[in-house]
Amino acid sequence: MKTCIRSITSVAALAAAWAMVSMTTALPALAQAAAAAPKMDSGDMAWMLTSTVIVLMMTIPGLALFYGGMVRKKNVLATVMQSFAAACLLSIVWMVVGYSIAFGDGGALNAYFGGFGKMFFAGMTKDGLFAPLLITESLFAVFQMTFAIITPALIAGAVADRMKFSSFLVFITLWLIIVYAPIAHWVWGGGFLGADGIMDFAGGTVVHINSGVAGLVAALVLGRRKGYGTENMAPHNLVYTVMGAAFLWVGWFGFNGGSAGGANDSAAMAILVTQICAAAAALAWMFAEWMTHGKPSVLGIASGAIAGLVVITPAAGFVDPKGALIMGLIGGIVCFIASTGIKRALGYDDSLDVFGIHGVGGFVGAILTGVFAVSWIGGEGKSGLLEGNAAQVWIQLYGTFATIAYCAVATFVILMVVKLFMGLRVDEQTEVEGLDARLHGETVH
Amino acid sequence: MKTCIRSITSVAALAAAWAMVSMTTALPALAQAAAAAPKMDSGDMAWMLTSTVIVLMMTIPGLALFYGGMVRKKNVLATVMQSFAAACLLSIVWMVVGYSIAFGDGGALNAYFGGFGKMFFAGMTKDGLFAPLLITESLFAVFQMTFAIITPALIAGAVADRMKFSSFLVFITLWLIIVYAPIAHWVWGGGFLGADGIMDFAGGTVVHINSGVAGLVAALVLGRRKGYGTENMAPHNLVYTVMGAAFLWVGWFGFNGGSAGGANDSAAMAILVTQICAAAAALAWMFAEWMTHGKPSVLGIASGAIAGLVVITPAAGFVDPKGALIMGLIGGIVCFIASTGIKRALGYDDSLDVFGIHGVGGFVGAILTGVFAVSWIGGEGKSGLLEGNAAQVWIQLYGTFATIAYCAVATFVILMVVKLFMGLRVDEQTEVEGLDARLHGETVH
Amino acid sequence: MKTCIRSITSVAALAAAWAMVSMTTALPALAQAAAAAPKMDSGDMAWMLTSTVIVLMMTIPGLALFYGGMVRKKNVLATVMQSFAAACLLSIVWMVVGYSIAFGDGGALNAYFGGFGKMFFAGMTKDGLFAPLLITESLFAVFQMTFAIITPALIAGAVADRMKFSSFLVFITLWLIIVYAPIAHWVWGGGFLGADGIMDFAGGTVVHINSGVAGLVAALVLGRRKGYGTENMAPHNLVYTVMGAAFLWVGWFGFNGGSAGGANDSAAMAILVTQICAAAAALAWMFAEWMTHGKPSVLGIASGAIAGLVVITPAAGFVDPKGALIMGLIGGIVCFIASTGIKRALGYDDSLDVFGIHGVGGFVGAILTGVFAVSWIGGEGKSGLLEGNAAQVWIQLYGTFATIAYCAVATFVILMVVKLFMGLRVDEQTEVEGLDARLHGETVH
Amino acid sequence: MKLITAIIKPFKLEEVRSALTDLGLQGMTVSEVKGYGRQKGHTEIYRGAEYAVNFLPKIKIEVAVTSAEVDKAVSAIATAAKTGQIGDGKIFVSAIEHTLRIRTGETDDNAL
Amino acid sequence: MKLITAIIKPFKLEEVRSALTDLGLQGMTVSEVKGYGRQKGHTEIYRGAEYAVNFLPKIKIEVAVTSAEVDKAVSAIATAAKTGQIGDGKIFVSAIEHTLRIRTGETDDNAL
Amino acid sequence: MKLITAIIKPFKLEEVRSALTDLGLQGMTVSEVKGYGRQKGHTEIYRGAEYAVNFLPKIKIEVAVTSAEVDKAVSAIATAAKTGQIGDGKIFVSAIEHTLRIRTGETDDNAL
Ligand SMILES: Nc1ncnc2c1ncn2[C@@H]1O[C@H](COP(=O)(O)OP(=O)(O)O)[C@@H](O)[C@H]1O
Ligand SMILES: Nc1ncnc2c1ncn2[C@@H]1O[C@H](COP(=O)(O)OP(=O)(O)O)[C@@H](O)[C@H]1O
Ligand SMILES: Nc1ncnc2c1ncn2[C@@H]1O[C@H](COP(=O)(O)OP(=O)(O)O)[C@@H](O)[C@H]1O
Repeated sequence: MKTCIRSITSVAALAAAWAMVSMTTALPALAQAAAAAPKMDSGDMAWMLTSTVIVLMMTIPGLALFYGGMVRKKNVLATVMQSFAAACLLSIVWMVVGYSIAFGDGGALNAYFGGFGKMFFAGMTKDGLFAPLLITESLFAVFQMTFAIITPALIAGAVADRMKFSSFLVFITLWLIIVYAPIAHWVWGGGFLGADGIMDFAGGTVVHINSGVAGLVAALVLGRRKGYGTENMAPHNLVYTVMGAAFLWVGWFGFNGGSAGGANDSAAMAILVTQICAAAAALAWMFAEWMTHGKPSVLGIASGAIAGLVVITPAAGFVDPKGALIMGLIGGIVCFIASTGIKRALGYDDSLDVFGIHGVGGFVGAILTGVFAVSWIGGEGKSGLLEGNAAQVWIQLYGTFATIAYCAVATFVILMVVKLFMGLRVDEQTEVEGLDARLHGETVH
Repeated sequence: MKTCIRSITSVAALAAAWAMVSMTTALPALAQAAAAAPKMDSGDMAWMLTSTVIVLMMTIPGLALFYGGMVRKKNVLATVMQSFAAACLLSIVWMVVGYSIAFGDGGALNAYFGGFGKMFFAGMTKDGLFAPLLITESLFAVFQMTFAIITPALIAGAVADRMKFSSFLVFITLWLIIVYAPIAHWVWGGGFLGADGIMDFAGGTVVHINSGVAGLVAALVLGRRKGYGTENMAPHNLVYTVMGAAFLWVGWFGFNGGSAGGANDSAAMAILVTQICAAAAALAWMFAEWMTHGKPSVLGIASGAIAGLVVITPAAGFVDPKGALIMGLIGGIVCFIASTGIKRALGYDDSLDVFGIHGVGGFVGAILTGVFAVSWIGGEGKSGLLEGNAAQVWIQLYGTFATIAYCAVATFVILMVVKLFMGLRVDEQTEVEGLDARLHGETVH
Repeated sequence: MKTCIRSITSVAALAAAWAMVSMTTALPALAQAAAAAPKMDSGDMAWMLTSTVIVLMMTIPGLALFYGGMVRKKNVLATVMQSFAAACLLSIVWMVVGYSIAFGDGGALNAYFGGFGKMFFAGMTKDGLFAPLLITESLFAVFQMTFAIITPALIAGAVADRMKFSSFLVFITLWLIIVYAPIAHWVWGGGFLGADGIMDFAGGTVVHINSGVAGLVAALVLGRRKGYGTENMAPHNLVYTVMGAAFLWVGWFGFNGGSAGGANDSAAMAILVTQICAAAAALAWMFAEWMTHGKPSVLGIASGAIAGLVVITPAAGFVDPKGALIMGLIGGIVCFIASTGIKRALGYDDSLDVFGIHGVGGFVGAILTGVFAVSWIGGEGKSGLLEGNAAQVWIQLYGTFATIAYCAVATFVILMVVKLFMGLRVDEQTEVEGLDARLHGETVH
Repeated sequence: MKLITAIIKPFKLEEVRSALTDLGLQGMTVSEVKGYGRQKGHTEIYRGAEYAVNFLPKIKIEVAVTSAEVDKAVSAIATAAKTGQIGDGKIFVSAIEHTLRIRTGETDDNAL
Repeated sequence: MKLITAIIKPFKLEEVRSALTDLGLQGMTVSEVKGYGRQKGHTEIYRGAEYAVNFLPKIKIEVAVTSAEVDKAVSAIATAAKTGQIGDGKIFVSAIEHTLRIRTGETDDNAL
Repeated sequence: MKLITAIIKPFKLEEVRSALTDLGLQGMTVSEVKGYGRQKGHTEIYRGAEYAVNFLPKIKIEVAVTSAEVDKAVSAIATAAKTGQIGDGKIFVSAIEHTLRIRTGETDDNAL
């Protein structure tokens, strides 16, 4: 309990408050409600229901299309299949054990791990609230489920065109349990990072650094695609990619806005800064590319928008519109450099730039949150470097490095185990002929 | 009036309560509100507005794409046109007479038929509530309109590639008036099935059994496609189908969640079980196919997800997550068998498996609702077989057979009448060359 | 202040009331709330958050797909790029200065112009309401931002296949600042048209007449496409167009429903009439085409639906369902004639019929609002011709002509300036080979 | 050796293929083409602007055969592809001077 | 009989078709091809990776004509397809030994 | 002059193109075709209904060369396109009687 309360008062983001049972000061509006027995708020319910809908829409069809448009035509169905199957499989894994590890009470080990007490949603009642929020636990659990779906699904982009479908399913199952759920617990579920005061409104570390680093590890373990660097691997239909980017964008309003936990002023400000940051990063990437390569590309502006959305994710409840504007411009340019120059220089084949966008963008966002956080947005004590609180930058750095280290090691181990038992990569013939026909027995005609 | 009240106390699902004017016990929260003059609840309004948006999205673009991707390229536009035109035409038919038949007061005949008193939304005021719900009648009417759109639109899948567009328009108009609206009245509008205690939260009988049976009848009446069984009729672009499945899925949260009538705990639990059941059925279908045919197909997993959504539709307000999990697994496998083996064995050409998924899935869901319903979810008295209430299974069976019988006969008669006056099927030349060019004068280039 | 209050009492549409600081009679519900210190309403917040999401979805992916499907394959990426880039760029322009001009206080010039006091959202607090609405100013600003995005983005359809991307970006930036923001101020922001009592619920003049007229001017200034009238310029993929129309349609519920400012009875009635009018216009266009050209086309019904949505936009809070039905039928036929016969007769090349649908539809809608407005919907004093208030038609005419005149002149001047400095049209080679490859270095494979 | 090039209606492909297989001909190459001929196309209408679609979808089959097999092959194709209605298509025969199977290096008749 | 195969720029198709129709030639077969030649392609850049698009879209027209018509047909195509800029394409003429109209069974010159 | 027509596996296109470029051959025309031969296709399954996809995607390359260059070109293609596995494809050589470069009006060998 002590840990919990410490976590709240220090984090004081609603996001971080979710796991808490009661609270006293940091959130006046909610505190008021909590004075009496808190009652479900139908407006908060309405917005969180909607947020759940649109965050699911980020994965299907959003991510499916975003990735599907970028691969070659022979692999498009296999690629959309990965997102769709992830949505199905991870829903069940979340119900069985993921939710428990992330948001359960781990007892003595609670700093690291939520335990198994909430497996199969044990203890959930129909109208029980997820205090201090004014929404039911069932709604909180399904809202968080959509986060647990998209995070592993994002990794697919790094291994596109060459990973076995069966191995992919096993990998994401293990990864959700071993990597995602514990880290979600650390930050949002009452674990040590939340307690130490990391600011991560909607998942800069939990979702984006996490999936980005896992993507990089996976790309390195699997190796480059056959023909990488020599064959034409140009995206076959960027219309799909633009559609996907659009659904990711609009769904992100539920991702960041829903992380406010209700239909409140924090949610509204979160979507305003989300919009500004995404737009700024998209323009930054577009103009950077225009100046360096001579043409503004569709893939570039779409990638930049996603980069901006990643960058604002940890910051959405802590920064103001001007901060968001600057974060977007910085994030767009840094991710552009990471996904083009640096990637080429280093020579790894992160097919659809999961690391360059989510990993790097998540890192930039986490650090800049520590710089640009202002207390009139995030609440008392939620200040960043620009308001004189240099310590926050260190907390952010420490939190991200903890995440990176654990994620990289655990991902590597999981991949090696899967490789040992069933292999990771399709055979050469399949890679040449295309995954659609060989793995799924279907093609686009 | 008496019938009405009996209907409520026995059904006590909000869904079934919609048509009622007042109520006493079954719904404590609402009852409280009803004590004073009930006031519109802005949170409930917000969620029902959103639900309306996303249920419409199920038909356009959801169903349009789901079906459009499955036909051959020469018929894709004709197929998306059917969904789009259904959305337009049925909106008007609903306003003119459908709403009245479904939710009006039929006087002496009210057990079967809502009468013509609410034609053109007669009697609707701007701020009048649809008691006992805390939303306005205008919102209730447009929310229900989206159900009245998708149900007939679903039938199009059974007659894809060969039905005349003009005949299709006439058919769905008559079908909405003669089949859909009365059955909606029976179950939700104060009619005899609701009174007898059938549990149908969001339309297992009204929407899915209904459209599935009608599809089967239509497929039989129209006969098989030319070249069925010999020519390659492979889906031309399953990316569209996956997109369509995704929009159906996310929209279904409005379908099932909105059937709670507001942003309440019932809505939240409904979307949680919806997600679990859809995911479980998708996996069940995928693995069943993988084991029997050697490859997990994109079309398979998408079909399974829809099957799961169908199965949970009647149950969404009555079962808990574990029940939903089991229902999904059963439903996915049964629909897989129905849409593959059984269909082939019987030899009818239900082109896109409306019967195999919606008919069979709706039936399975209706029966299993009677098995898995638990009173801590649905409220007192809403128990199924597993809680010892074997009678509920019989009520469910009786309700579904009433629906099947009436629907099959009425659909057949309507089709025969349309056939007599204008024919049902395109000429052979059109079928060979493609409906797009010949019926609509357009092709995909 | 005086102007403001006059504007409210005479306009008394919530839409027009948005910019106001206090109010007395016209809106009883809100007035009540205003008596005490008004408090944020979570239900209203929830619906306006949702509306923001879905209005953004109208542009990306809605408009991108609607337009992208209608061009030839060689220009599809350039076309979707225009919508996407508009969403990015205009978000920033709105933050920098657009919002201030539209909804700021222009002091002595307030009848015409909102001034620069709210640049970069100056003065916005986290929880400050946008009185008399019960939502925060941050939410109001981002909701309105989505309107400021789609309006200039619509113009792209008139100049498709031939405008330079760089010039397009500069043009829409200037146009937002010089044309859109001031006109929004005139009607909704406390300016003279609102004060004079124009009824424009969600943007018939501000959005549609405005973009339609600008489109016509731009089409005339740029000249026809090379090969216009001789080469085959048939839409390459109407599946995209249907998808785009569907997202425009469902998003329009946020456009019109959100213009009620909250989750209230006005929002509900607005989406009901929106649905009716869109459906009626789609059918009207389809049958008109069927009778005159022998076939009902997919492009036709989709165009008709959009026309109906345009027509109902100014009227959504003022007319009843029957009025909406008639308005839809009239609007569908008029826009059909405008986009086919008249366009061909006059010979201008408004590639995707921005003028024929948005300009003409917006005009028809504005005038018919003055005819069909009924006070039981819009509130006391909000009557149209059919309730004996012939004056309203004149006010509507006067308002639309003020908009048309200013918009046409200002658009022409902006285009000429851009032409002078950087040219407007791509070179011939680019037009022949396609904009995708030459401007953006990408193609659909 | 001869190259037989046949332009046929798309839905006749399966029949032609099995007619050739029945003759023991193991290989062919197929492409999607558009044909212009006596058969008239249809009209597509977009918002009142009409476009004549003069070119109709056809399938082009190319089969290389030994000189001895030519006549049988031509008449097999002709029979299988015939509907008797306008637009059935054409068959052209021309000479091949040299043939090579890439996999094995076999040449001429052996390579077919 | 001869087979004229012309590789042309796509947007010249209509002009070539009407030039041939003016000569009284009723039939032709068209396909979408990609050409590689002196005309250089463009470069596509995707997140910094550049791909040279060496192959440019072209249209291939195949027309079978009687020997008497060859010269007129070739020069009609050449005139209609010419822009004078690099990439205009090529015309090849080769011999056809035998022709058959599938619908009627007519052969050789009668089948064209 | 001769026309070399090669049917190859799609992913061999780049290698074949550069082999020809190395010989100094500047032009070629490429199309996407479907091939039927000894190599068997795969099966696609849709809700339990199986469809045999008999035709496999191939690339057809057409290169017109002078008679002197034929042999070099054929063997360059053969070498570049070879994987040694079934389905590698075929090369056909036939005569061209006349060639014209549309842009300049040059003919025959000069037009290549
Ligand atoms: N002279 C020709 N050269 C090349 N292809 C031709 C020629 N004439 C006809 N074709 C091809 O044959 C197809 C059928 O020809 P058409 O004149 O329409 O009917 P039919 O074969 O019954 O005479 C055409 O669509 C075209 O593809
Ligand atoms: N030797 C050749 N064999 C076959 N096709 C050729 C040959 N040379 C050129 N082509 C075709 O002709 C097109 C135009 O040739 P190119 O050299 O680019 O310009 P030009 O025709 O002006 O000399 C090429 O894109 C290619 O399709
Ligand atoms: N007789 C033929 N005429 C035309 N094309 C042929 C012929 N035989 C084979 N082909 C083409 O060559 C391709 C490869 O032939 P196949 O028999 O599969 O393998 P291989 O070339 O190794 O003998 C086929 O897919 C087909 O496109």
